[in-house]
Amino acid sequence: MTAFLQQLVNGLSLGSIYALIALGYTMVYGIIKLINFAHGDIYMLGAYCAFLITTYCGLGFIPALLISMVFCGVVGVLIERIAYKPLRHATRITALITAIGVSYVLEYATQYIMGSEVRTYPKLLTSASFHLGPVTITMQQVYIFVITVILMIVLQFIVQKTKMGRAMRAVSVDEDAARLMGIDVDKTISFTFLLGSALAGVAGVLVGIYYNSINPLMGMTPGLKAFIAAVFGGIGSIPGAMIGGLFIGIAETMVTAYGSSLYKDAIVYIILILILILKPAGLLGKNVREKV
Amino acid sequence: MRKELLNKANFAWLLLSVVSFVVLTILMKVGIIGSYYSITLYNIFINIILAVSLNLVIGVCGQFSLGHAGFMCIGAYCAGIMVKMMPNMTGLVIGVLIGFVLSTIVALIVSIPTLRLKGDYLAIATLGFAEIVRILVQNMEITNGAAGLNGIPKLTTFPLLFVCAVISILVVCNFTHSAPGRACLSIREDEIASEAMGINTTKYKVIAFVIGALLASLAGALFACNFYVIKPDQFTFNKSIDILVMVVFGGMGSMTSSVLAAVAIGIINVVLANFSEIRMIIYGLALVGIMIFKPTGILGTKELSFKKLFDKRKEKSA
Amino acid sequence: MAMLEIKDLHVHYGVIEALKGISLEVNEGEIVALIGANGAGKTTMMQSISGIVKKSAGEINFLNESIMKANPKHIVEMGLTQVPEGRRIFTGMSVYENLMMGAFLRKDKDGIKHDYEKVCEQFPILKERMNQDASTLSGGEQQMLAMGRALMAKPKLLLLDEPSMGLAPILVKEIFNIIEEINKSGTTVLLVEQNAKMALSIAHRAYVLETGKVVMSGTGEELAKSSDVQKAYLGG
Amino acid sequence: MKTILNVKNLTKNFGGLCAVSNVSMTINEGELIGLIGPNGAGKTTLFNLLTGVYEPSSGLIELMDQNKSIQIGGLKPYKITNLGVARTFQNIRLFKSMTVLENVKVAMHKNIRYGTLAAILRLPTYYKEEKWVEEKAEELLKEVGLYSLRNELATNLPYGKQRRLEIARALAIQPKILYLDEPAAGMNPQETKELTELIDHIREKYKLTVILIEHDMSLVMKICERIYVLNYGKMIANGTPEEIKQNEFVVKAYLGEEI
Amino acid sequence: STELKEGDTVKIGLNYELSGAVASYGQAEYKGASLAIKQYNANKDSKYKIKAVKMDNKGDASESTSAATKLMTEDGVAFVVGPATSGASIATYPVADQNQVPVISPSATQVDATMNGDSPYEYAFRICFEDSYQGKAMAKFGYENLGKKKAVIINEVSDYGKGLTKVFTQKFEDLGGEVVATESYNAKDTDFAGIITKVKDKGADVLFIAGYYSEAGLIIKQAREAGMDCTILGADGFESEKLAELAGKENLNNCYYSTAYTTVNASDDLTAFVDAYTKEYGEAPNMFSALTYDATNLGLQALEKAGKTGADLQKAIADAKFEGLTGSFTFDKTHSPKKSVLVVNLVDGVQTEAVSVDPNK
Ligand SMILES: Nc1ncnc2c1ncn2[C@@H]1O[C@H](COP(=O)(O)OP(=O)(O)OP(=O)(O)O)[C@@H](O)[C@H]1O
Ligand SMILES: Nc1ncnc2c1ncn2[C@@H]1O[C@H](COP(=O)(O)OP(=O)(O)OP(=O)(O)O)[C@@H](O)[C@H]1O
Ligand SMILES: [Mg+2]
Ligand SMILES: [Mg+2]
Repeated sequence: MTAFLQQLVNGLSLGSIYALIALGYTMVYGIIKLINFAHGDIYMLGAYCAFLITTYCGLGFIPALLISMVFCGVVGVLIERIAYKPLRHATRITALITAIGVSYVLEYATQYIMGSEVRTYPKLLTSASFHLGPVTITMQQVYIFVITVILMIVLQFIVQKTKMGRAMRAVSVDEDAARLMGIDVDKTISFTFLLGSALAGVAGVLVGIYYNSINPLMGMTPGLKAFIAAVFGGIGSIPGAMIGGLFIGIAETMVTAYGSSLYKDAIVYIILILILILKPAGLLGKNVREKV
Repeated sequence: MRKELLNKANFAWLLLSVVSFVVLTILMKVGIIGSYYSITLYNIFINIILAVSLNLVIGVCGQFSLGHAGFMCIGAYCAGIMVKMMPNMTGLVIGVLIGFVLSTIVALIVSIPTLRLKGDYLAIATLGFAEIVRILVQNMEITNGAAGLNGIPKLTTFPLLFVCAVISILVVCNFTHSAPGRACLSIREDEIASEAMGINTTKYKVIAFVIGALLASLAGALFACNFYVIKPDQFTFNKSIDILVMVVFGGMGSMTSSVLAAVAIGIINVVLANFSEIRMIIYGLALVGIMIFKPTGILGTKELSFKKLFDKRKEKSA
Repeated sequence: MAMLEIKDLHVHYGVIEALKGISLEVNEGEIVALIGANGAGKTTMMQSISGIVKKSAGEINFLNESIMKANPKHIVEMGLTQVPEGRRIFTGMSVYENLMMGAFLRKDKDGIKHDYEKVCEQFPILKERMNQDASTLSGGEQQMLAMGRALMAKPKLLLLDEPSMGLAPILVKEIFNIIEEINKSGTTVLLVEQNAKMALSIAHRAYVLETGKVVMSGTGEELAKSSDVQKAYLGG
Repeated sequence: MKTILNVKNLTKNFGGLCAVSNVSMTINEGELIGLIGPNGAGKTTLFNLLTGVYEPSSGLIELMDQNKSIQIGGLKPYKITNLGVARTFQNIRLFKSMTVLENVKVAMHKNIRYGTLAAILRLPTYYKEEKWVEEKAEELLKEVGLYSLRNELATNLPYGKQRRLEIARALAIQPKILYLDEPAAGMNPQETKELTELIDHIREKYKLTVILIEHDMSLVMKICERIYVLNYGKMIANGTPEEIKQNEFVVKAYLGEEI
Repeated sequence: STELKEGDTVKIGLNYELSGAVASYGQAEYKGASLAIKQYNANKDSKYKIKAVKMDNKGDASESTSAATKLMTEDGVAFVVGPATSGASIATYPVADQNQVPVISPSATQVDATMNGDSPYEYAFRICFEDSYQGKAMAKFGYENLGKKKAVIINEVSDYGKGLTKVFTQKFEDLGGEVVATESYNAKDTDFAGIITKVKDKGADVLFIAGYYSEAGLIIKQAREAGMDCTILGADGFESEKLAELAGKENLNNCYYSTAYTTVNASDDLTAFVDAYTKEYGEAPNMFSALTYDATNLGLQALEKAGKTGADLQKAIADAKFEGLTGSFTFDKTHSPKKSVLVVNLVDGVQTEAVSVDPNK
C-alpha cells in the first residue's frame, strides 16, 4: 500500500508535466486543427531559455519562469506567423508536414547552437522533501502540481469566460463567420499560440528544475505523450488535457511498478488506441456526429 | 499474352522500365555510379516501394496512416531472421513470405478497429501501433532486442530491387484504376456518400491498408538485406514521417509523384550529406518552404500516363 | 449621398472572374434586393463588401469612407454586418453565446442587453433554446439564430445572403416579415435572394445579377413586372 | 398495389431531443411520395434512418425484397443500398475531385463482378466488366444530359448540374426506392422545372418508388401522389396534395395561410 | 594499396553521429578526433598532411553504411574513425572489408561487435574493451572487493545496457550473489521515480546502473533523494564530468564504475590532452573524446609506419603496440584491445582512486 501511494505520487508529478504540455497542445489543436509537432520543441526551448538566464545571468526562479514564458510565447507566435499562417487553408497533412519541418529546425538549430550534450540547471528551488505518512513528497513535486492546477484554472477561465476566449472558440468553428462578427482572426490565433507556447515554456522550466537535465531532443517524446494526453481527455477540452496528462503519467508509473518498465511506453499507446476506439472524442470531448 | 495487354501504352511502360534498368545497370557496371551512389540508388528504390504503398493508403484511400514504419519493421525482421538462418535467395523468399503473413495479420488487427477513426486521430492511432510493434521487437529474444540483427548477408541485388519496385508500382496502379480502387477514391472524397453508394467502406479501407502493409513489409525485407544491420530504432515514427514526407512532397494520390519524390529526396539527401550537423536544419527549412510555396507537392495529382498521351495525339491527328 | 456605393467592382478567384465590374448603391433606409441564378456572383458580392474576399479593382464606399482595403473588423465596427449564406453559426457554443458573438465589438452593456431582449422577442424559439448547443438546432432555427446574431451588432446596414434558403414556406414568410420589421426600425438592408418573388415584394429597389454583371435594375415593382425577370426568376 | 416499405413506430433520439418520434408509414411500389414539414421536423433524420446513416432508437423498418420482408433498421448503409435503396443528400455530397463518369461508376460497384486480385492481375474479367461499366455509365449520363461533361471533375460543375449528377449517381445503383432530400433547393424556377421533368421521366422509365423532401410547394403539389407531413418529429398528416392543402394542422404548422 | 610519399595529403574519414538522439557521443568523439588531427598537422615531424572528411550518420545504421561507403569510395580516405555506437559501427565493417579501408571504432563495446561469425572483419578494429569484460569486472568487484550479495540492476534498453546487464547478472550469480530485480528505461528518459520506488525496498546492497551518464546521473540523484543509499556500480558509460553535475556531488559517494579513462593520477600526456582539449572547445573532455583521440593517433601512427594504405595499413594497425591515454594495448584475435579495466571510486563526485580489475582471474 505504501508503495502504491508513493507510486501514485510519482505518477502525479510525471503526469502534471504531461498535463502542462497537453494544455497548450489542446488549445492549438482546438483552434487550427493542427497537430503542432513543434509544441514539444517549444517546451524544450523554454527549458533552454531558463537555463541560459539562470546560468549566465544568474537570475532566480521567478524571473527565469516569466522570461521563458514570454520567450516561448513569442517564438510560438513567430512560428505561427511564418510557417502555419500561409497554410491555414491547406490540407491537414500539408500542415502536419510543415509542423514536422518546424520541429526539425528547432531541434537541430538548438543542437547546433547549444551542443547535443545534456545541460544542468543551477539550484533554483529547494529540493527539500517531507513525509506524509510513509510517502515521501518533494517540494518540487508540490510546486509542479500546484502550478499546473492553477494554470489550468486560469486557462479554463480565459477560454470560457473572457471575450478573447469566446473569440478563440468562434474562430475554431468557422473562421469566416468569426470575421463577420468583427473578430480579428489572425490576432486570435496568434493569441492562442502565445498562450499555448507560454504554457509549454512553463513546463520546460519546471522540468529543467525538477529533473535537472535538458537536451535539444527532450521535447520529442513528452510532446507526443502530451498530445496523446490531450486526445485522451478530449481534444479542445482544457480539463480534459489535465485529466489526460495525469492519467497517462499515473498509468506509465503503474506499469513500471506492477508490470515491466519495458512496456511503459507501449501502455501509453495502448491507452490511446483503446480510448480512440471506445470513445473517439476522448473522455470529456463532445461526441459530434457529422450531420448528414 | 492476352490481347488486352498488348497496347501501345503498356508497351511504352515496358520500354521505359527496360531502358531505365539497362541504363542504370550499365552506369553502375562501368562505375559512373560509384558504390556510394549505388547505395543511394538502392535506397531510392526501397523508398519508391514505401512511398507508393503509403500513397495508396493516404493518397488514394484518404486514410492518414503514420504507422508505415511498423510494417516495414515486420518485413525487415522476418527477412533478417530468416536470411541469417538460411543465407541465400530461398531464405529471403521465405522471409518475405513470412513477413507478408505477419504484416497482413498485424494490418488486420490494426485496421479493423482503428480505420473507423478519421484524420489526425487515425494518424495518431496508427503511429501508436507502429510504436507498439517496435517496442515488442525491442524486447524479444528472436529479434536480438535492442542490439538488433547484424551480419545480415547482402542479398538485395539491383535487378531484384528493380523488379520489386516495378511490381509494387504495378500493383498499386492496377488497383487504383479498378472498381476497388474507385471505391477507395470515393472513400477519400466522402465516406458517407461512398457508403450510400453501396460501398462497404470498412472492407475497402482494410484492403488498401493491407496492400500498403504488404508492400511496406517487402520494402523492409529488401532494406534488411541491403545494410547488413537492422535495429529497432531504425523503425521509429521518424521513419514513418520520412515516408510521409515523400508522399506529400510528390503530391498525394499520384504515383508518378511518389516515384519522383523518392528520387528527389534521395538526391537531396546526398547533397545534404555534405552539410553534416546543419543538414537536418536545412531539411526542416526545406520542408517548411516547400509546403508553403507548393503545398500540393511537386506534381500535385498529375500522373504520367502514356494512354492519355497517345489518346491526345490521336485526337490531334484526327 | 448613398450609404453604400459600389463602382465597377471586379473580383477574381484565381483565373476565374466572378465579378466583372459591378456598380450599385444602397441608400439609407432602403431594402435593396440582389437577385440572380446560382453562381451569378451574389455571395461573392456580399463577401467582398464585408472584406472577406480580396477585390481586384473598383471602389466600395460605405458612409463616405472607402472600404476597399478595410479589414472585416473595421467594416463591422463601422456598422455593416452580414448574415452569411448557409447560416455559419458557431457550433459547440450555446445559442446565447452565439448571440453574444454578434455583439463582439460592442462595449455598451446596456445597449447589448436591450438588443438581446429585442432579439428574444423577435425570435421566441431562440429564447426557448438559449442554453442549448447551437449545433442541435434545425436549419430554420439556425437561420434565425444567424439573423439574431447579426442584429446583436446593431448594424446600420445589414447584408442578408439567402435568408430563406431551405426554409419551410411558413418560415419564409416569417423571415421576410422580420426583415421588413428590421428595416422599419431603422436598419438599411441589402438582401440576396433566390426567392425572387418574395424578395421583390419587399424590396424598394433591386438589381439582377447574371454571371458577374448587373443586367437590370429598378424598383421592386418594376422588376417584378418585367417579362424577362418573370421568365427567368419567377417561373412565369 | 404492393407495399414496398413499411415503417412502424420509428423513433430516434439525440440525447434529450426526439428528432423522429413514433413515425409509421406505408409506401407502395411505384408511388411518388412527398415528405414535408417545417425546418427541424426530422425529415432528413428520417431519411438517415431509412438509409442506415443513423440507427433507430426504436421501431421497425421493413423493406420488401422479392416478396420477403427484410428488417433494415440499423443495418449498415451499404447493405441497405445494396438491397436497392438510393438517396441524394440535402447538402450535395459528390466525390468532388473525381470525374462525372467516375462518380457514376462508383455507384455501380455492387454490380461489378471482379475482385481485388483480378484488378491487380488484370485478368480478362477486369476488361470485360470495365467495358460494361463504362458503357452503362455513359448511357446513364446521356439520359440525364451530362454526357458531354463526363470528363469534368464533379466540383467544376455548376450547382444545378451537380444536383443532376447526384440523381444520376443514385440511379446507377439501380434502386427500387429513391430518396431525394431537397433536390430543388437553391434552384431557380427554370431549373426546378427541368428537375421536375427529370424526376417524372426516370420514375417512369425505371419503375422507381420515389420519396422526396422539398420545401418548394409548387413542385411538391404538382408531382407528388401522396404527401406525408412531419412536425416536431411526429407524423401529423398524410394524404393527397389536395387533402394536405386543406388540412388545418398542416396549414397552421407549415404552409401558412396563403397557399 | 597506394604508396604514400612524405608531404602527401592524406584523407581520414570521421563517420559520426553528429545529429540525432546520440549526437552527444558522436560530437564528443568528433572533437577528440579533430584535436588529434590538428595536433598531428601542427607537428613538424609529421610525414603527411591530414585532411579530415566528416560525415553525419544521424545514429542510424543504414546511414552509417552509406556514409562509410562515401568516405571510402568517393573521398578515398585512408582509414575511418568512428562511429561512436556499436550498431552504427557494425554497419560499416562489411563496407570496410569490401573497400579495404580500416575502420577504428573508439567505443563499439557490444559483445563480438567486430566479429563476422567466427572470425573478425579484417578491417574492423576497436580500442575499447567489450561490455562482457567490464560487466564481469564490475560483478566481480562488487561481490569480491566490496562484499555485496544482493544486487538490483537498472539498465538502458539498448545493446549497451542490455549487454552489460546480461554479463553482470551471470557473473554475479556465478560468484554466489543474487540479482533481486532488473528494471529498464529508455535513453532520454528523465523520470525514474517509478523504477526507484519499485526497487528501493528489495533489500539490495548494491545497485548496478547499466547505462550512460546522462541518465545514470538522474537515476543516482533520484535514488539518493528517495533514500536509497546502497553502493552504486556503473560501467564506462559513467565517465563524464556531467555525471557529477546531473547527480549532484553530494549524491556521488559510495559509487564505483569501470573505465578505461581516468584523470586520477593523470600522466603528463593525459594532463596535456585535457588542457589542450579544454582550451580548444571550452569544455573538459570525456572518455569518448579521449578514446577517439587515441583511436585517431593509433591510425596515424600506423599510417606513418606502413607508408601505404589498404592492406599494409590494415596490417600495421593489427600489429600496433599502442600507448595511449586510455591505456597501452595490442589487438587480440578479435581485433579488440587487451586492456585492463580500471575501477574508480567517487567521493563527493570526485574520482579518488583507481584499482585495476581482471575479471577472468
Ligand atoms: N472560393 C472560390 N474559388 C473559386 N471560385 C469560386 C469561389 N467561390 C465562388 N466561386 C465562383 O464564383 C462564381 C460566383 O459564385 P457565388 O458564390 O458568388 O454565386 P452566388 O450567386 O452566390 O450563387 P448561389 O446562388 O449558388 O449562392 C461561381 O462561378 C463560383 O463557382
Ligand atoms: N446528429 C445530430 N445530433 C443532434 N441532433 C440532431 C442531429 N441530426 C439532427 N438533429 C436534430 O434533429 C432535428 C431534426 O433535424 P432534421 O435535419 O431531420 O430536420 P429537417 O426536417 O431535415 O429540417 P430542414 O428542413 O431544416 O432540413 C433538429 O432539431 C436537429 O437539430
Ligand atoms: Mg450565394
Ligand atoms: Mg433536412
